[in-house]
Amino acid sequence: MLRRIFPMPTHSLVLFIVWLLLNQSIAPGHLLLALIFALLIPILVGGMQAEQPHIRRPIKAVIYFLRVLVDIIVANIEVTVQLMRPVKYLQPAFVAIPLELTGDFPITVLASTISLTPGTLSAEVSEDKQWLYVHALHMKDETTLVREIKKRYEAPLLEIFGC
Amino acid sequence: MDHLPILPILIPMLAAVLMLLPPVANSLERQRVVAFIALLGLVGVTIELLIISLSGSIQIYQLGNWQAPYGIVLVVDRLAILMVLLTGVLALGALLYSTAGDDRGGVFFYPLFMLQVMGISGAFFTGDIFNLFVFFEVLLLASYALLIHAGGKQKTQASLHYLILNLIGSSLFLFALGILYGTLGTLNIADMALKVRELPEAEQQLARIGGLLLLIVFGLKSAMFPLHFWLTKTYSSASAPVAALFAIMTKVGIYSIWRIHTVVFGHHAGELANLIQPWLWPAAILTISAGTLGALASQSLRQLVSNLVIVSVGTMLSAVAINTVQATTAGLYYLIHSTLVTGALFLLADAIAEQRGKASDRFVRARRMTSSLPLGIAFAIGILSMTGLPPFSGFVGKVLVLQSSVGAAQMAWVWGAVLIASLMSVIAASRGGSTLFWRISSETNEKKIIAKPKLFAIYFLLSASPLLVIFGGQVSDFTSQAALQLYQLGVQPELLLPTTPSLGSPE
Amino acid sequence: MLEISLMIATAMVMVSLVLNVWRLFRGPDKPDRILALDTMYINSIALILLFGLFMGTAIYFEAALMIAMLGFVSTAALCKYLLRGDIIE
Amino acid sequence: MDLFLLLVLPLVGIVVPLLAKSCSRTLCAFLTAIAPVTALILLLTMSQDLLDGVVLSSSLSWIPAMGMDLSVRLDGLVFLFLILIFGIGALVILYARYYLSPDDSMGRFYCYFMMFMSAMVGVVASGNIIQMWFFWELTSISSFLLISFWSSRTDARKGARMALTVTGAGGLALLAGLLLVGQVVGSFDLETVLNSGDALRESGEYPFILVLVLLGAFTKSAQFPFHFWLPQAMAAPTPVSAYLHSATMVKAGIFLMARFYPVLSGTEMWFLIVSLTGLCTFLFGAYMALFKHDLKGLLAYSTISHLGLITLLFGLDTRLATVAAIFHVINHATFKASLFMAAGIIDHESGSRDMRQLNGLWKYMPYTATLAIIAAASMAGVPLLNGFLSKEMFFNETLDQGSLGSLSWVIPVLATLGGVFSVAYSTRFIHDVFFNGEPVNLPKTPHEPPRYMKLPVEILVGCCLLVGIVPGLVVAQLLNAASSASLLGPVPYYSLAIWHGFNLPLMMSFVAMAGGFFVYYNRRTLFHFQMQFPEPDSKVVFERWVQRAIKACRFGHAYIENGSLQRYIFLLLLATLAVTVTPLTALQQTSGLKPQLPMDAASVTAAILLVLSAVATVIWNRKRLVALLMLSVVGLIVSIAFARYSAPDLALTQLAVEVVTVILLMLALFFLPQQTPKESSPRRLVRDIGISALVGGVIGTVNYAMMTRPLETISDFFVANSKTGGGGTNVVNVILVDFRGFDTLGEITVLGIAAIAIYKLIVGMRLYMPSGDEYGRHWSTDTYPMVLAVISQILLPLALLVSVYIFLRGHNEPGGGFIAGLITGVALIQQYIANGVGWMKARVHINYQWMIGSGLLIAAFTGVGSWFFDKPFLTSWFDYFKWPWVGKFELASAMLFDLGVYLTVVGATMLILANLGTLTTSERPDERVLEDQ
Amino acid sequence: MPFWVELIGSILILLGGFFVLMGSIGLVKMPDFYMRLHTPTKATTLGMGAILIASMILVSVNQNGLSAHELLISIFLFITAPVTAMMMAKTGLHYHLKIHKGTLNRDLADIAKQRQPPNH
Amino acid sequence: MELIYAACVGLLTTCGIFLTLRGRTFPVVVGLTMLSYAVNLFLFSSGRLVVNKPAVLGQSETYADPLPQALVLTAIVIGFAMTAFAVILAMRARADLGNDHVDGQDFGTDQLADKDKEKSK
Ligand code: NA
Ligand code: NA
Repeated sequence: MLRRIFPMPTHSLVLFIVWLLLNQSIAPGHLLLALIFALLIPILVGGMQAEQPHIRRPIKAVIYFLRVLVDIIVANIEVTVQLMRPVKYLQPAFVAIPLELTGDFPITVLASTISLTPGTLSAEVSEDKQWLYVHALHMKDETTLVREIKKRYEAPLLEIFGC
Repeated sequence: MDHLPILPILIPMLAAVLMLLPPVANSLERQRVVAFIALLGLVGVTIELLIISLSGSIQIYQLGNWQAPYGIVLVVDRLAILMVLLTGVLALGALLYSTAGDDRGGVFFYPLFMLQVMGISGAFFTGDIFNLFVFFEVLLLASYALLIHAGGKQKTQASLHYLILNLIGSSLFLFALGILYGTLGTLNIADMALKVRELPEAEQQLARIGGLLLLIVFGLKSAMFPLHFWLTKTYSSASAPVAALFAIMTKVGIYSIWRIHTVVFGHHAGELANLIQPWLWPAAILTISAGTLGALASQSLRQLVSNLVIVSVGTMLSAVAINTVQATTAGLYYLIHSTLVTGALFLLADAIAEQRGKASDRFVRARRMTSSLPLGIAFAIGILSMTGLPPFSGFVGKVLVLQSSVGAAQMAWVWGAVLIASLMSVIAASRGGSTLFWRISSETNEKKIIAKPKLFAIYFLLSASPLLVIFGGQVSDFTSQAALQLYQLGVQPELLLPTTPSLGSPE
Repeated sequence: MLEISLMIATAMVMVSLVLNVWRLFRGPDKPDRILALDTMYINSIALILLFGLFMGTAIYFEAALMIAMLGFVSTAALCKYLLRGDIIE
Repeated sequence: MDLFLLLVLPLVGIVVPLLAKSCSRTLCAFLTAIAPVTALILLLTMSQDLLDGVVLSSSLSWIPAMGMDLSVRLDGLVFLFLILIFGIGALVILYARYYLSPDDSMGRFYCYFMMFMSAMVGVVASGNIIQMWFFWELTSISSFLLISFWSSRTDARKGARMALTVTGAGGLALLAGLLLVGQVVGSFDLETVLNSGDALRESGEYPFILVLVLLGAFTKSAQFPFHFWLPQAMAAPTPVSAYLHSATMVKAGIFLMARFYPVLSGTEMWFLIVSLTGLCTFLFGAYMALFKHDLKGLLAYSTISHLGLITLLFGLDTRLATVAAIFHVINHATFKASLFMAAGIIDHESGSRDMRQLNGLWKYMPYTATLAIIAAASMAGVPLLNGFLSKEMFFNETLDQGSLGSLSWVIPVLATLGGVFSVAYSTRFIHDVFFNGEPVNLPKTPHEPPRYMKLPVEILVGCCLLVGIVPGLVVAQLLNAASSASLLGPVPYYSLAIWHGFNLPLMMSFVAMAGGFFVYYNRRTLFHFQMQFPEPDSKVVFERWVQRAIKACRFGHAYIENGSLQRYIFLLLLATLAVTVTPLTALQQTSGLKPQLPMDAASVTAAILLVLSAVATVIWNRKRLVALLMLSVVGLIVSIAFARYSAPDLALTQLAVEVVTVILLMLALFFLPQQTPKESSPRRLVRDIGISALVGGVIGTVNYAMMTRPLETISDFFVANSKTGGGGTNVVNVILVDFRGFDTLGEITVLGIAAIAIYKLIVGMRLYMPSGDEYGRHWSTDTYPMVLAVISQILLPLALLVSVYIFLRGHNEPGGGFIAGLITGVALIQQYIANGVGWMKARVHINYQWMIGSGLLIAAFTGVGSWFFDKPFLTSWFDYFKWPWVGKFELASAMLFDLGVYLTVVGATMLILANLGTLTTSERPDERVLEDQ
Repeated sequence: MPFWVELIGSILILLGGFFVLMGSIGLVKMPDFYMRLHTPTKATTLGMGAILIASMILVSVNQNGLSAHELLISIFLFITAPVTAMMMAKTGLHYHLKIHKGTLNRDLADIAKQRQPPNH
Repeated sequence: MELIYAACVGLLTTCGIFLTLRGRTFPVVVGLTMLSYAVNLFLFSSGRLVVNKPAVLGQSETYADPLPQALVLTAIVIGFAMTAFAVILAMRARADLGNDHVDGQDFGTDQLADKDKEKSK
């Protein structure tokens, strides 16, 4: 029943929150409008969404999100330091990371995470979706980097999406 | 509450919108019917307005119930009514012609047709200068689209030139509006006229630039020399009903000069009085000359008619330049005549081209036309009118213009230009016409009689020409009343700023 | 204090924009220019937000949000153009 | 009313032959003739009054603005001309019945003929000079139709065109002259004009008036040097020649001189121009006529000569000369009409008009020959024939003037010389055709024509004889009345007696006779002499000149209008500069009194960036994508500038529009060359930079001058009434949807038109699709990058929510239907970019065309809605409501209007972009053929 | 406004400005496209984050109520920045852009461009 | 600041017009777009430059002139519609005429340049 009303519950929740954020108000009127749009818009755009795996472990997802946030801050400072030094101290590199994740959405999340955390940048996904090509700004050791990424980001994602 | 004034704008718009929606959208037949009903409605409403206007009153319609000069008003005076009525009649003729098959050349013909009519009506009725810009854009964009109707290289190329020139023109329009708002602080034409009179000296030159830029803009629309180059190609490549409807387009420019420059920058504008006249004189004469040159150089009927249009524009601009009630009377009469006859001639050129096979309307030997008699008579009427020879309407307009220029310093120029142009047009037209109708090749013709609606449309528009002579007294009387009213507005713009209660008033 | 830091930050953002434009002009390749433009979009958001803070108004928030949304679409379309020529296919 | 009947009858006659076309030829001719005959009878009923010098007139108001009344005015002069017009007209109708072959359309002929007759009646009977001109031009036009009656013949077409050109030109000059007359006199009424002779002669415009009016008269009457059209007009069927060139068309010019004689004559100028022109024409025509081998050619030149004679008489400017002129009008009309008819009979019955072939016809058609000989003798001025009388008066008048002082003898001598040649060519007409041996290779064996074909000739020749023998009985009264009408006063004493005793004029006649015979006898020597001056065919010469003029026009036209848009734009800019520079230089002080904003580093930097990017766009304009990127920066900075200067709505709109524009430009660029070729010469670049910089300079200066001047505007009203009257706090939005909602209605209409117009453009467009980029690099194979697709899908609902938010807040804060619509559009386009057309097509079932339609409909109906509250179109309504729990909220009709805006914008954006995108796919739009049902 | 709020705000703003500037410096300074790609996308996320948080704090205190809509911009940037970066990287690969000479595994660029698995 | 603003408007006009004088459709369209930026800025400034007084009631004491803003909004939208049509017409011209010259003819060089050359010969 809930599925019928909310074909995309996550979306609906996000929309509800975003509406309140946009209007900076939790007045009853806005709560009502938020509810209406949280209901209506998913129905409108429902057709325009490809089927994606659902988040199985929401708590883990939140933890993952916070970890990435911290990583962004920490690594950003690192990169800023690197930036200030002459370029010759940098060791850029291309790396191929084998993927265990499946599904477009999880891979996208992983790729985005890698890009958001400083020092690495997802460049391409192989056609078979088994490999993620990453460009690193300063790579000390290839295997460490690959392992780090797989452990720190891919593993939790595997859990979150349960695949 | 009397809502008549908004109808000539609303009717074509709603008709067009209906044509975009089912069930009308799906059938050409239904679109034709809707278009006819709409145009008949338009003409009917305008006649009603005309009858009301005979009492001498000017109807002012305050859109959104906002008092002028704050809101947009429609100013329905004799001049505006005359122009809209003319548009309606012309459009009826073009529409009639297009039902014989020209409407099948591409999608959205009728919606665009009606939207162009809407734009034209709006431009004629509005009393607000920015709203005038908006309606200019409506009618221009519709005309760009109609121009490419039925496709073909020539059309594409012509519309490219037409479009780009007009886009630059629109930019100049906005510059001018910026200057005028930036110095006068208002957009209502009547209010502008009042503000111009008390303009401090420091800002007069700015307003002058604004007014002169508007002359360029309107000059471009009306095909004034040296801004007329778009016309020949545009008119001669457009499909017949479109070209016929375009006959009113140049008049929009001339009308706007009357509306803006007579009322705002007219005799009573103090330092800025008659600011365009020094430029308009040579421009008008040169326009006539350029059109004459083009007429003699023409190699096809469409080109010839296009160039005769340029000549007629020059003649009307002379009337504008003379800038008296008498001249405006003459100019208006000439305008009515030239619009309807030009429209008919473009339709006729197409009908002739259709009958002559590969030779089309070019002045070369070709097979005999099957319907040469009715077309020949129509040709004679149309060409005599356009070249200003009796017994059809052209000579009345011409003589009126000549008479009104008596006493002006530039009289000799006007007379020389108009009369020589008339002679040259006669030479060009007699050569063209005798080739079209009399230089017959031995090639056998397909027995293809002209479609009835087409012939009817041609004669419908052409009938205006003798009627304008027969009822010349009444028509010139009306145009003189319209001119009088226009100049009256130049004297007392406050007539257009009624103080009827509105929702609020400025503190 | 806040005002001074806002001014300094604004100056930094303006310098950033100048650098972005430099990269945009310099290239050397089209992707570099797209990158520079994208960065300009983001830096403009910063500029508008700082301006809003400076003026003490939230009225420019939507402008910043719009740049964020539209800048993304624009950059994506430009990349697609370079990759595929045809951006809608 | 009877007077108008004279005008109306021939007009009705135009229709008769068209209706009677299917009747027998005789009946057709008979029915056609009813009108002129009736008119003639009607006229004769008035003869008593007219001969007594009474002026009959009647007028109706027609176009007062132009001074043109419908006015008929009859006096003796008009009476004379009307008799000629109706009388000879009726005879020609009869004659034409036999002349025209069964192949010729009789209905058409008579129709043109009656048209001409009506025009001619109008000219002479007008009581208003504008009306006179009206009919004057009609004679030119109808004669064009008559001359080109055999339209398939080149010479007929060319002759007709030439006649029209020359007489048309004269007509326009006449118009100018008559308008000046009206200007001086203050009325176009003929009566008034005729009574204003002194005023006219004394006015400063007199020289212009005289020259212009005479130009009209001379071109019409084929006076030298405008004579050349007349011989070419002989291509017309002979009845036409008989009518036009004896009694009517060419006499219109004479009529004009006779009519305006009292107001224009009596000056040195008149004498010089008119008499010299007449004299030249008289001599030239007479001389040339002798050498024409074509029978009609001879008659044509003889006509020119006689018209010259009449003109000369008017020019001599004595009252008696005028009487002589009018008398000769009558005589010339009768003998020349009969001669043309005779020539036509000869042509008709022998198949040739060449006098080198025609010989000895006396034997074959003695009766016709007799008639022709009498007429020709009259032309030569043989006594007992009417020609003799007027020629005698002519000689007398040439002797009677002294305006040339001691050189006055020249005129009678030259007149006699002209007489010599008149006799010579008349003799040739008689001798060379009817005698002079046997016919040479005639196509037909000549014989007498049908009985009634001769009748008109008989009548006319009878008139020649009657007038010649008993002038006092037949013509005196008429001549008297006509002369007094022309002179506008008493007619001087003159005698119409045949015998005046041996006097100088008689001597001159005798010399002319003898000389004529002598010249004719020695014609071969003269022909030989004349052969040395081969006369160019005026048709060819004229045509060549016209061709040359046309070629020159084509060249000039092609030179000015060379099809180059760049030139047209250049001229447009030049015109703009021309009108703006003068007032700008007159601007005393560029900066005004308004306090200016202080400069700040950030704004200056932004300005520098703007300048740099704009210049970069220009510099890199040939690398198109790069130019596009630079343009984006310009757009971005412009929107930031809007934000900076207190226009958040503008900033939002500008941003959204810019992104959509860039996408659009990219879509188009795919099909266009990626680079612009380098094709501007350095000179052109300098020119372009120059003019652009000038225009930019003007705009910049004006902008600065404007911004630094204080301004009071109407805007306080909007601020004051936005909340109370429009129900919103965002004044800009309230202006858009309420105060100036009508603009917005127009604006979304424009958007809707753009959408359907673009759809119209792309329907059926076939484009070359490049397989790789400009460097030959193949396109990436990753059509829809996965990450982009996923993220775009996620963002769609968010974007829609934002657009709803922007829409709803618009009335009170920056935003509104337009921006919301663009956000929705962009979000949808993003889906097309990321996921593809096919994917979207399977999932979205929106008809964008209907969306536009309903958007416009909603907006328009919101406006119409106010009618039900008896308020003008687009009057807004709003109110505040309070619901429990939800709280207070506002509802406004402006929101509905804005919804229309929103729908139109979304529909338009999508109709454009989505359809454009589909051009390269299997979902491409195709011409939907709407058929009639 | 309490001093500490102003202080935190100022620091965040300066930090934000600094990161934004660093990103743009990197854009100018880095020797190849891929290295340039790192700097702005990263620095701006953090720089923008700092400014947005500053804005949230300052506006909230100023208007005596939570101002959180700046979060939306952050969320938006966090979602889109990686995607645009990846699209640009793809474009760079497609264009065979010059790779800095010291880069390791340069051959991977070609393979990545063809979206094939690495051959080892 | 007004001086710099006006200078920018003038320069944008110059650049826009220069581009519209080019011989190919694409630069012309780019030029028209740039010209419309200049126009919008110009029209906007007819209400004079005001900092931080957007015409949203309740935000400040006095307000920037809202009317030019509304006009510019309309002008932007209309300009967009026109540009869109121009772009597509340029495409159509390429499709119909086979090249992207504004005169539909591939001259290779400007006619004027050609004529110059002829004269120099
Ligand atoms: Na596509
Ligand atoms: Na002979």
